Amino acid sequence: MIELKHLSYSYDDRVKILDDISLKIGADNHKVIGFMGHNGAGKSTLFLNLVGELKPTSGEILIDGEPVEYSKKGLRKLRRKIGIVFQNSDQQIFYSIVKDDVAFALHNLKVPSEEINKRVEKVLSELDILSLKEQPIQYLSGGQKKRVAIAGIMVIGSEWILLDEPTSGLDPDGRIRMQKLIQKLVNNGQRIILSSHDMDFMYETCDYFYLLGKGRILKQGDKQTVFDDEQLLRENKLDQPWLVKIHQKLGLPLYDSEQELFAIEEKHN
Amino acid sequence: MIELKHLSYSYDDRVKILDDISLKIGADNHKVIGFMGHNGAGKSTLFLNLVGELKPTSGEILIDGEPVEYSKKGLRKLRRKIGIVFQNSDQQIFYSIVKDDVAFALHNLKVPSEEINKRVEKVLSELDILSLKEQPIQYLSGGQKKRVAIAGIMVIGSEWILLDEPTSGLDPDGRIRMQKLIQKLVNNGQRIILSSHDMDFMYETCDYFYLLGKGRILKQGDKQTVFDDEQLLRENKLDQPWLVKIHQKLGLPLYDSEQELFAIEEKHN
Amino acid sequence: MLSIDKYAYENRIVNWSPKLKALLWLGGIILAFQPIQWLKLAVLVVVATITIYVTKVSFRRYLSWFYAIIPFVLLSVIGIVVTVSPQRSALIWPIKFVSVYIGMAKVMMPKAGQMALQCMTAIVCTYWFALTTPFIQILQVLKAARFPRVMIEVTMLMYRFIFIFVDAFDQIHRAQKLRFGYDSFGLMIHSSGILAKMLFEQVIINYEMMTKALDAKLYDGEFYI
Amino acid sequence: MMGALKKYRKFMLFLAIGFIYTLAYPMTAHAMHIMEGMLPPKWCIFWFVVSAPFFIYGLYRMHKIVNSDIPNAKVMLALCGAFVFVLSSLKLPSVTGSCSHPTGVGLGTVMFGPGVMSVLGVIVLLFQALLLAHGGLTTLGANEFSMTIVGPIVGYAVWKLCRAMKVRRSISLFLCAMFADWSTYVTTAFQLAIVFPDPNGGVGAALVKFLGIYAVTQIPLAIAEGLLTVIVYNLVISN
Repeated sequence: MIELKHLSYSYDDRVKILDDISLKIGADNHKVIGFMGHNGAGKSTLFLNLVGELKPTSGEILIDGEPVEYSKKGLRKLRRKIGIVFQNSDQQIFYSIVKDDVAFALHNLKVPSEEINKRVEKVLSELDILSLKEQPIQYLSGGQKKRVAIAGIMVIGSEWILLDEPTSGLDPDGRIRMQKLIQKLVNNGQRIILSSHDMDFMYETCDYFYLLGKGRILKQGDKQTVFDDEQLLRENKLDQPWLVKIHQKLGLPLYDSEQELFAIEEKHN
Repeated sequence: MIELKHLSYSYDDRVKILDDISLKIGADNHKVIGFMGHNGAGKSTLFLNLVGELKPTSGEILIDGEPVEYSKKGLRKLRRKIGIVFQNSDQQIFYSIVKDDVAFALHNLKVPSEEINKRVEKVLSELDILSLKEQPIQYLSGGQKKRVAIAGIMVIGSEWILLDEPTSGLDPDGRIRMQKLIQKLVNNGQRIILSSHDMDFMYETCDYFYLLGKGRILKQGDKQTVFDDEQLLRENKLDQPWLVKIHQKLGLPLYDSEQELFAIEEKHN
Repeated sequence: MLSIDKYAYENRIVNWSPKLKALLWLGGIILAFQPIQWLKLAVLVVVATITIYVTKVSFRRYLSWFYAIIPFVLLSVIGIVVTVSPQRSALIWPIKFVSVYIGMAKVMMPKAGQMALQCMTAIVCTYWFALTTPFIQILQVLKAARFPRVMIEVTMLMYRFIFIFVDAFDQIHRAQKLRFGYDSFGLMIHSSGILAKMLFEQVIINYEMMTKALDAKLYDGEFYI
Repeated sequence: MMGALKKYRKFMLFLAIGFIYTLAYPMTAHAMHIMEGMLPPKWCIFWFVVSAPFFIYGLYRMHKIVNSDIPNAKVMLALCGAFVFVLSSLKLPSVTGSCSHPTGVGLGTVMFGPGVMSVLGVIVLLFQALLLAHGGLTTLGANEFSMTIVGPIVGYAVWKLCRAMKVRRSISLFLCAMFADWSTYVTTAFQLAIVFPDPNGGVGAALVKFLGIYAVTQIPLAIAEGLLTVIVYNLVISN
C-alpha cells in the first residue's frame, strides 16, 4: 500500500502544486487506481513524487508502512516497488532492438542472462509483441513503441506500475488492447495507477478514482461516487463518461462497461 | 474543391501507401470532412500529398479544377489555398511570443507590417486567444498551444485547413472547445479536413467521412452511411461512436450529437 | 533521410556474421587498392550487382546514392589533371593565358582515371557493407575490434537518438516550409537558425526526461552491450 | 521547458556557449569529406596514425567526464552527438549546384573539454559514412584530422584571440566560424595535394589548385554559416 501523509510539493516555494495531500492508495484491494484532473492539475508532479524523482517539500510517503528513504539505496528499493511509464515512449527507450531495451532494467539488476532471456520473452508475449523481439525500434508504430516502453518497466516485476496517459496517440483498437493489457497485468498480481484524459477509458478500466484539482484531492471513491457529480467534473474541465450520462439522463441502469450494457440490454430485447 | 485522380504514393517503390485513390473533397457543400483509419492506414501520407509536401507517385491532384504544379511557384499557390496543422504543436511553434509566431507566414510572404498586425489580431480574436497575444508560449496549456498553431496557419487565409489529430493531448474541456472552434471556423466560411482517432469527436464534428484502409478508400458518406457497418470499422481497428451504438443496440433514435440526444430525451421524460 | 539503414535490416544476408561481412568489406577494399585496373572494374561491377540483388533495391534508388558524391569525385579529378604548363603539347584542351597554357596534363590523365576507378570501386564496396549490415551489428564489430567500452556505449546511444532528432528535424522543417519559411535565401538562413535552436532545445528536453526514465529502469552507470 | 531552463541555469549557460561553438565550427561535412578510396593505403594509415593520439586523449577525457559528477554524462554526450549529426544534414545551397552541409562539432568541446570532440567526431564520421553514404571508412583518419582536430583548434584560437582583443561578440563568432571552416578546407586541400602533386608545379601548385576548387564552394558557405551562427546565437540569448 502507498500512503501519502500531508504531502505538499512546490517547485519554487510560492505556488504549491500539491497541497497537503493525504491518502492511501491501494487500500481495500483496489487494483487499478485512476487519477483524474485537467492539464496542470498536478497529476504528473504527484507521479514524480511517488517514484522519488521529486522529493516532497513537506509531508511523507510510506510504502507498505515504511517511509521512503531518499538515499541512493532507498530510491532503488522504491523503484523496484513502483515502476513508471511516461507518456513519450521515445524518451524511455535506449536500445535500438526491442529485446535489448526490454532487458535493460534486468541487466541493471544483475539478473543472470538465461533468466533475462526467459523473462523478456515472457513479458513480450504477455504484451503480444513477441514477434517484434528482434525489430529495430525506429521502424515501429507509436502503439508498438508504447508497448515496448511498458515492457521495459513490466519486466522489473514491480508491485506497482504507474501509467501516464497510456492511450494517447492510440487508435480505438490500440485503446481496447491497452484496456485488456491492464486487465492482464492485474491478473498477474500487479497493481496499476494511471492517469488519462479519456474519461470513458478511465471509467471502464479503473476500480477506484481520485479527482485532483488545485493540488488537492477534491473527491475520491468508486465509479458511482466520483462520476456522479457532473458539476464538479465540469469545473475541473473534465466530463462524465457516456455510460454515466445515459444513466443519469436517460434513466438507464448504470453499467460498468459497454460490454455489460449491451450484453444485458440485448437479453432484454 | 479538391479532386484526387488515381492518386498513388509509395515511399520505397515497394509498398503502396496510397493505392489508386480517386475522390472529390468538398463536393455537395461539405464543410468539415473527416478522414478515418487506423495508425498506418495512410492518413498522414494523404495529407502530405494534399499540401504538396509529397508528390504523388502516380495520378494527380486538382484544386478547383486545376492540376497542382510542383514548381516553387505552384507549391506556393497551393499552400495559400490549403494549410495544415500538425499533431505536435511544439514542433510548429517557432517563436517564444504568440503574436510573433502567428505572424511568421505573413513575414515570409512580405506582407507589410500594419497589415500583418491587423491580420494577426483578427485571427487571434477569431480563435478567442486575443488575450494571449503577448504571452510567452511556454506557459500556455496544450489547448492554447494548439490554437496558436492553428492561428499560424489560419492567418495565411487559406480556403482549406487540414487538422491532424486536433484533440490529441487535450483534456475533455479542451476537446469541447476544439469542437466549438471548428464550428465557428466553418461559420466564418473556412473549410476543414480533419483526421482523428476519437470517433465520438469525429462523429459530432464532421459532415462527411472517408474511411481509409490499406491505402484505399473503403467507404465514404455521411454519418449514417459510414458508421453503420460495425464489422468494417472493427476490421479497420476503429470503433463506432457511442451515439451510434446506443442507436443500433438499444434501439434509440440516431442523434447527431450528445446535446441533441439529451435535449430531446429530456423533453420526453 | 536514413533510407540506407532500413535496407540494412531487410536484406537477404542480414543474418550473416557481421565479422564475416567486415572481412569481406576489407577484401573488397584491398581489391580496389591493388594495381590491376581490369580487376578493379570487375570488382565494381560484381559488387554492385550483388548489392542490388541482396538488398532488393531498385537500380534507380541505388544510383541515387551516388548523385551526391559524384560531383566531389569529379571535382577532385579536375584538381588532379588541370595544370599550368609552358608547353602546349603536354596538355589536352590548352588555353593560352599570358605566356603559359592552362589545360589538362596528359601525364596525369591515366592517374586521374585510375583514381576515379579506385574511388568508385571502394565506394561500391562500402555501400555493400553499409546496406547489408545493420548498425547494431557494426557495434559488435567495434566490440570485437576491442574499441573502448565507453565509446561503444555512446555510439550505441547516439544511433538510437539520431532517429529521435531526425523525426523532430523533419517535423519542424516541414512546418516551416509550409509557412513559406524557405522561400528565399534570407528566409532560409533565418529559418535554419530557428530550426537549429529548436533542435538544441530538444537536447535538453530529452536529457531531462531520459534522466527520469533511466532512474525508473534502475540504471547504474553502465549500458551493457 | 522554461522550468528546465531555470533549474539548469548554469548548465544551460554552459550549453548555450557550447552551442555557439557548435555553429562556430561549421565543418562543412560533405564538401570537405575526402571520399572513400581516394587516398592510397599508406596515406590512409598515415592519417589514422596522426589522428590516433588525439583520439586516445579524447577517450581519456571521455572517461574522466563519465566518472565526474555530471549525471548520466553518457546520455548527454550521445544526445549532443546526435544533435551534431542531424545538424550536419541541414542543407545550405552552394555554388556548385549541389548542397553543402554545415556541421558543428564544437558543442562537446566546450561542455566536455576539447579532447572529447575527437572521439565524438569519429563517431559522427562513422555514421555519415554508413548511414548517409558520405565520406568513407578508409579516409576516416584523414577526415578526422581536418575536421575534428585542425578545425576546432583554429576556431577556438580565433575565438579566444577575438575575445582577448575585445572584438564584438557577434563579429568574433562570425570570424571564428569562418576560420574554423577555412582551416578545415586548407587541411583537406593539403591532404590531397601531397598525394596528387602537380606534374609541373609539384605539391605547392597542387595545393593552390585544390584550395581554388574548394574555395568556390567554401567562401559563400562560410559566410552563410557565419550568418547562421549569429542568428542562432541571438535566438538562444533572447530566450
